Amino acid sequence: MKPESFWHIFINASLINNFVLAYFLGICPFLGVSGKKETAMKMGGAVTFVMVIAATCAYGINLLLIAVGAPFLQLISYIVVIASTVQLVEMFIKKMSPALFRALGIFLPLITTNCAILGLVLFQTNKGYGFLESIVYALGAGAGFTLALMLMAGLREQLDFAEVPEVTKGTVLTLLIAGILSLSFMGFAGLGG
Amino acid sequence: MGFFNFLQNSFKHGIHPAEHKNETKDLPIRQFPFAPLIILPTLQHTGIPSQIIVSEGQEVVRGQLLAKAGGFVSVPLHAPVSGTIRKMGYVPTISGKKVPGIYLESFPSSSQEVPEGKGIQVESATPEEILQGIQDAGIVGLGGAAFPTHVKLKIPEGKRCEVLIINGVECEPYLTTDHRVMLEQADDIFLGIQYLQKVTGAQRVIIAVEANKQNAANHLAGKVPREAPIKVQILPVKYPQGAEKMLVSTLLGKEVPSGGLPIDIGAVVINVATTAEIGRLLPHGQGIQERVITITGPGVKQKGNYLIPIGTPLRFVLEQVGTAENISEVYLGGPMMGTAVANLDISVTKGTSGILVFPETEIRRKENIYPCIKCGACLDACPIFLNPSKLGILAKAGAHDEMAEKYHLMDCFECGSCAYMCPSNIPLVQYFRLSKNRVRKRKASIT
Amino acid sequence: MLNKTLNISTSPHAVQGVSTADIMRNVVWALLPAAFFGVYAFGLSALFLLITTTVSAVLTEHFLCRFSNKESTVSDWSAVITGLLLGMTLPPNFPLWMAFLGGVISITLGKFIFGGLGCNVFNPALVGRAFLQAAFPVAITTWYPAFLPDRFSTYSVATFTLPFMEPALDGFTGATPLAAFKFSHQATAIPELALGLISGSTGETCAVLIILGGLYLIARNMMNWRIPASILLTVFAFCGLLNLINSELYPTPLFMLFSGGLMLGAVFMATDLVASPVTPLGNWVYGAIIGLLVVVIRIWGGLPEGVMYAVLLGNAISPHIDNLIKPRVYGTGKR
Amino acid sequence: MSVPAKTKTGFLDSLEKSPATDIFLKGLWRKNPTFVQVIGMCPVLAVSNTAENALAMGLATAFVLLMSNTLVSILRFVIPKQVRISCYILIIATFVTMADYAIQAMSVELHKALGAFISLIVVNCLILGRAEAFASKNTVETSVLDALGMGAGFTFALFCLGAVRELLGNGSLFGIAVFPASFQEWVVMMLPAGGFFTLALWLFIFNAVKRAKQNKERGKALP
Amino acid sequence: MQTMSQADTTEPTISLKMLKAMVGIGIVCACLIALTFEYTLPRIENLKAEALNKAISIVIPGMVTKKTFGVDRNNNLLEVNNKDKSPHLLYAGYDENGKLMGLAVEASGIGFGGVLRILYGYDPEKQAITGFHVLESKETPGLGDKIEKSSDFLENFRALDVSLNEDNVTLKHKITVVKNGAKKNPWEIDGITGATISSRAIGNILADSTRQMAPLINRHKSNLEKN
Amino acid sequence: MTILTALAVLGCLTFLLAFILIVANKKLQVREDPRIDAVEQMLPHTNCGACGYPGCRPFAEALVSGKVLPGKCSVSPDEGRAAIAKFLGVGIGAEEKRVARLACGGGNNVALNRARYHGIQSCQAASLVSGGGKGCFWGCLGYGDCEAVCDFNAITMNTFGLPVVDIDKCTACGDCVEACPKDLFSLHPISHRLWVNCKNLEQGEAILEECQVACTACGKCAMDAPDNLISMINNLPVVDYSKNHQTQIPIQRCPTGAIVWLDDKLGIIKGAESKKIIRKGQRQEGIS
Repeated sequence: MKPESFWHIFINASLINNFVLAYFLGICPFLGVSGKKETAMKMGGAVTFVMVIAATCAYGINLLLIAVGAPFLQLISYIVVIASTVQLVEMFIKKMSPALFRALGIFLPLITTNCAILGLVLFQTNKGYGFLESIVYALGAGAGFTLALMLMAGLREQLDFAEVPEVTKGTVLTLLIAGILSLSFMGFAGLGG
Repeated sequence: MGFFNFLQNSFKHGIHPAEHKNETKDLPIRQFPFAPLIILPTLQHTGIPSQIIVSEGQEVVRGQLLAKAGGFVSVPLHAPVSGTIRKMGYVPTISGKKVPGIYLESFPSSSQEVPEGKGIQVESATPEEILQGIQDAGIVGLGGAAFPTHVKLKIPEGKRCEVLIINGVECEPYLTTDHRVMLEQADDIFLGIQYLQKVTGAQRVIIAVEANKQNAANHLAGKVPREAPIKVQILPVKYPQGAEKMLVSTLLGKEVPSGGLPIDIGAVVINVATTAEIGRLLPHGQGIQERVITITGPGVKQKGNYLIPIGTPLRFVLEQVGTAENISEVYLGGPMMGTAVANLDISVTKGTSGILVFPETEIRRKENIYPCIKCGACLDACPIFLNPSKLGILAKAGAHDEMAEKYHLMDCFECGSCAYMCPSNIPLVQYFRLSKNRVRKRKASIT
Repeated sequence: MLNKTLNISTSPHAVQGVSTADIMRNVVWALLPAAFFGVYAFGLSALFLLITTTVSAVLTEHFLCRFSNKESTVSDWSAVITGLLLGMTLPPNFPLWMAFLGGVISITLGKFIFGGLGCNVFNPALVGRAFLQAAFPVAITTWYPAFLPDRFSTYSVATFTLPFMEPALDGFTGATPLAAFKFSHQATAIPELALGLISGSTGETCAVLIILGGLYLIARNMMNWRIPASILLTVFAFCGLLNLINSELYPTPLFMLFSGGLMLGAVFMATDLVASPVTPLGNWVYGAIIGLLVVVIRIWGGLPEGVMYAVLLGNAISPHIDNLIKPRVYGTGKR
Repeated sequence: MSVPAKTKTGFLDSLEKSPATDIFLKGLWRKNPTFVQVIGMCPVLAVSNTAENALAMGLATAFVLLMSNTLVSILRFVIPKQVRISCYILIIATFVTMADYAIQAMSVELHKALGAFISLIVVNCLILGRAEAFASKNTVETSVLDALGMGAGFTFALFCLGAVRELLGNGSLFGIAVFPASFQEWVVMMLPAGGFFTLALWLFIFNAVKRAKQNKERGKALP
Repeated sequence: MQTMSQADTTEPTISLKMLKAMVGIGIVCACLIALTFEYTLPRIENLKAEALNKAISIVIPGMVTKKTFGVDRNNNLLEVNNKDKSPHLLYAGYDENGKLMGLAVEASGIGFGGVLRILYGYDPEKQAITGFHVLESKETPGLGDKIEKSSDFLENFRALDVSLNEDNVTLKHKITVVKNGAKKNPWEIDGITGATISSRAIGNILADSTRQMAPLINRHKSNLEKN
Repeated sequence: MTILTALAVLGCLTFLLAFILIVANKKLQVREDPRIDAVEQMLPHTNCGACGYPGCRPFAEALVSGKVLPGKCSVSPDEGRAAIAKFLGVGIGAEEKRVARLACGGGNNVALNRARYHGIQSCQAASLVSGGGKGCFWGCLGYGDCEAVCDFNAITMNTFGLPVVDIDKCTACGDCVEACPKDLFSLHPISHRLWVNCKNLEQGEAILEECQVACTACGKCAMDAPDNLISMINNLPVVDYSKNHQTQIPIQRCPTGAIVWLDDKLGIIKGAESKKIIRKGQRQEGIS
């Protein structure tokens, strides 16, 4: 198999197959935390951060599981390790930098059960990415997630002042915008190929 | 959108409304008859109301002090006619609030002469005396804002006035009072400038006149006293060039800091009619009793520039000049920043620069308000570079605080350029006025 | 005489005469030359197509207003623009039932759900176009030859396909100048492109007429000239740079400017007042982003044309541009 | 499309008498996890491109939900409060892994179509949410009922989406052609955007029905 | 002080309880998973093998038995067991007489919507591609996935010429994709209208893969034919 | 073998996880008074600020810390306040229910409009345009800003364009007081029933041209009222509510009905001698 270039991995994860708009991963925070730009930015940052950490951990675990010969424990170990890592990170940040904790901390528990993280590590294992590739993939996915979240937040903030009809207010509108964004992102298809 | 704007040597942005000045600009100033009943509110200026010192039934002569200044930011009030104080009570004003005031019944057959007071001579008086004299004469900015002139002339500690700008721009459509004053009271103006120079210590004086008053500019330029550092400068016609900040930008190329005054960059701007009034009154120690007012508009029969006693009721004024049958709107001031009159029982005040009357047939009010299409016409019009489009959207949603904090709402001086340009007919100025009011109220309640 | 009830309102009491409906109506006038050229070049099919999209947009707008108990806003002409623009971006032999669907989607998804005129965050016509592109990718990339001799007496068989049925497409694919360049590296001559002697979408072929329409609007102060200027300049500069680096691989900037939907997109799509930033500097940035995206998608992307996606993405970014680039307020110091 | 919804409400209303059916129906209809609570959206959108995939996914989720709810309910006195989330995740992950292997053993094709989304059931907020909000506080029987109801509701919602998307996007239902061969497929329905649009459509219908019902009740209340 | 001492006395017991609960559940889970895995493993393997066989028999029609080969680091072809992993796997298909019918080769590349993995059949006798099967694709449904469905397109792969030069190292002609209806030579592929990128991607993948694999297979032809 | 591996791996993992959680449990416990949450749950969650705190949570904190008594929350029903008091073991600290009262009776059936206002339909906006065009400079403009601002739907505009306060729904949050540009609303204990229903500061009957129910400052109420209950200040009667004000005597001789008695059930009661206004429609728009 021809190895993909880092550039392509990044573009693919962030634009062409955007985690939110093409894979529907992380829809819950996408719907929930996309109301305000500031929170969206922080959430994006926190997710990207956790993604990189999770990708690193998952790479190690995968090696370990293959060595031990128990690939069937992949899922359960991933989720357990992600959950505990996030918790560790949370504790660590709280201790080291209270300011950072205030900025990112409230999102960390939310991220534990974010399918984007688990999806990332599962895809990364399925695709057989190496260590560096995994990191690039995580960065791309995080960037894509942040981009989608930010675009949505900007639009929603603007629509706060629009006369949105009652029947489409709320989730319906957000989903429809997400659909239009998803259509727009189709323009990136084939990029870097 | 504003594609051709940068060709002009003037402040940025702004608009070009139709001028409508031709009808009155060649009509000389005429004395207006005295109304049988004069109504004088004690708050004709910005600041603290004057304090009445006369009592009911008292007879007063023209020019007599009726009310003294209520504080530093206040001016006294003089009797515009000789007559009897009939009643004191609440009198209506253009702001829609009733304020304490005086009903003055004028003597039917009085010569209405003003007795001479203790004059202040420009050569001998100290700046402080002149300043006091200006306050005692009850002089306020006659351009429309009616801000006490002596407050403006009081140079704060540590600041220096380098240039004195005499504002003869008169950018409001229809109005020609300043135009006529410049043509007819040139001597008073130059005398006034001397007083002002002494008070402010300014080394340079610029008389700013818009190009549509070429004859006034020429007249003034011909009369400039020899070796006086006075320059008459002709400016391109543009609204709202008469606003202090815009005028300073046009002339000096500098911006007045947000929330600051022209003195912060070394300039003092005084209206040309105010200057003339200073030159006219101070040598005689008199108080202000009358002012020049342009009465015009499609609903007026005898258009013209009239010298009208302060306190003359609007109803009397309109009866004298005659109006069309179907009058619909009356404005005090020009069409851009003037106020619509709800009640003709209010009277002419020191700040009234014009009376505009429109019949029903001439009103082109656009009732059809479209949503904001974010065309940006307002941005290209706003002389202080606000974002009226965004401000309007926020105002509609009631986000007053956000408007003030993030979008400089409080810098808006309601010139109306945005609303003039808006193709969707959104009442932007009214929104801003409302929001400013709310913000001020909230700030006041916090402190 | 003075006993009448006066009317009071807030200042300013004078207004300049142009209303939003006037602007919208003039945009329609400005679009018409290019649309007529489309009809001239592609014949009856194009005429039917333009009528269908316009009618469907206007009807949808009308019924949605009725449905939500509002006064019909058809009279502000914005639905006409949307319908006409949508028709102009579709191939002339596009089946009418799909075009009708496109009009409905444009107004519903592109405008109504956001609250109607003034609230739409995307260009409605492009939302409809993007939906159609995703839904019927074959029909929308099947082009009809221009200047067929019998174009005014016959029409494409695809035009009157039954609703929901697959059209028997009689066009050909991959023959627009952009596709020809992308897949076969054949450049089309610039005069042909500029005059519209090529095949393509109904209203996008004649660049000259589109520019004329734009100039008319700019002269009447009804369009934001900064956006098209910025887009075209960016495309020209970026593509010129690439062409200088490798003229074999990358097309000439003029080819880029006059081919495909760039002219129509830059002049009439990206300038959708509501969905673009409002500040002058913001307009330049917005145009530059769209220009860059157009070149990137056209040259490196999988699709031959990217104007639609570039404009939609530009629309999505424009709230951020508005938020980040605010005009410097008078007296607040230089930034 | 709203017609079956209406008749169904009436039918369901008559059944809502016993507490057991009440719990079940709450999940299926009134508190439908997808249409009313709007949670667990990720698989709803991702694998609803055909009715078959949607149904399989729904059933898998329902299975995991049922098993984990049961186990959590059984163990509710054993698990300390501080570690409950971790324990729930462990339990859920176990059943998801089991479901994953079970589906693989049944059909490779189906497993390929569902892809990683089977594994992602672990992080479906619906399951963790029910474990936390219901199973950990209620008896085994009610927890089972709740899981059945929620599972059925979830499956129903997924099926609704899958059916519309497959019908328009492929002209078929469960792989059987519904429309004539010359039907023009709406490719967009198979794309991610189609998922967003279809879900929005269903939510819109639910909103509109709810609204109409409220208005009707208000109309009744007034006179 | 009082609360402190209370906390001191209760905490160890809580900690112990936590530990017990978690490890206990962990052990139960481990058992459940391991049992499921054990139980389903043979069936899954079977199904997978079946699917693979099916795919191979699509690209090598009439195949009866097969052998798996891998490419090692030195570009040698070795027979491998199912369990071993190798970056490149080849499957040699034989008829009932054990005669080599063709080879199924896995290849991948980047398509319109991401990575595209295919299995193609190669006939060393005819030096031609005999068919291909898409293993994994993210192409646009209804458009890009025509590469699997369009019979016109699949017709190209009846006998796509990949004959080698005399040196047995390089190909005579590179596989190229041409516009629909423009196919003239046996090494050209007729593109799909409207799915140009996807059909090109297939061509590119095949061209890349055959450039490497065709000489390799030819070199080890004898090795493969031994059955 | 598989089972053993699984056991080992998962055993280790869970052990590790449990360890982390135990550490977390020990190190990171936030000690916050749980009663705050409980009390907040019992509050009405309207965050109206009538209690003087910025919202329900800060009020709950203040309640728990004993700085304030539950009676301060005017929005809660009595049972709710009692429940909080019982929970915290404090007195209710009952305060008399207060309501917003309007000091204007000039609906469009009795008061004239001097000018027709065009623009944003809100009192605050209209009042900035020459006062809004109403003949009486002090009177209610009737665009219903108070109705719009009331979160409790306690204010409705009647057919004559005057706001009517539903005293059952009113929580005395003060939003209408702030919203009214003419300052016509004020908060009063519900027992204040003797009420001056006008804000006109002018003396004399001239005002009656503008509004038929205006106070003309005739002073009859002040004369009649026992115990100097009412004094005329600035041409308006002012009731001294610190005295016994449960009397209807002062309203009886009011010629215009500007001083009234507010009855919970019957609404506004005017004195016997006040003019009976029976006009049901809008008064003609006046001359200016």
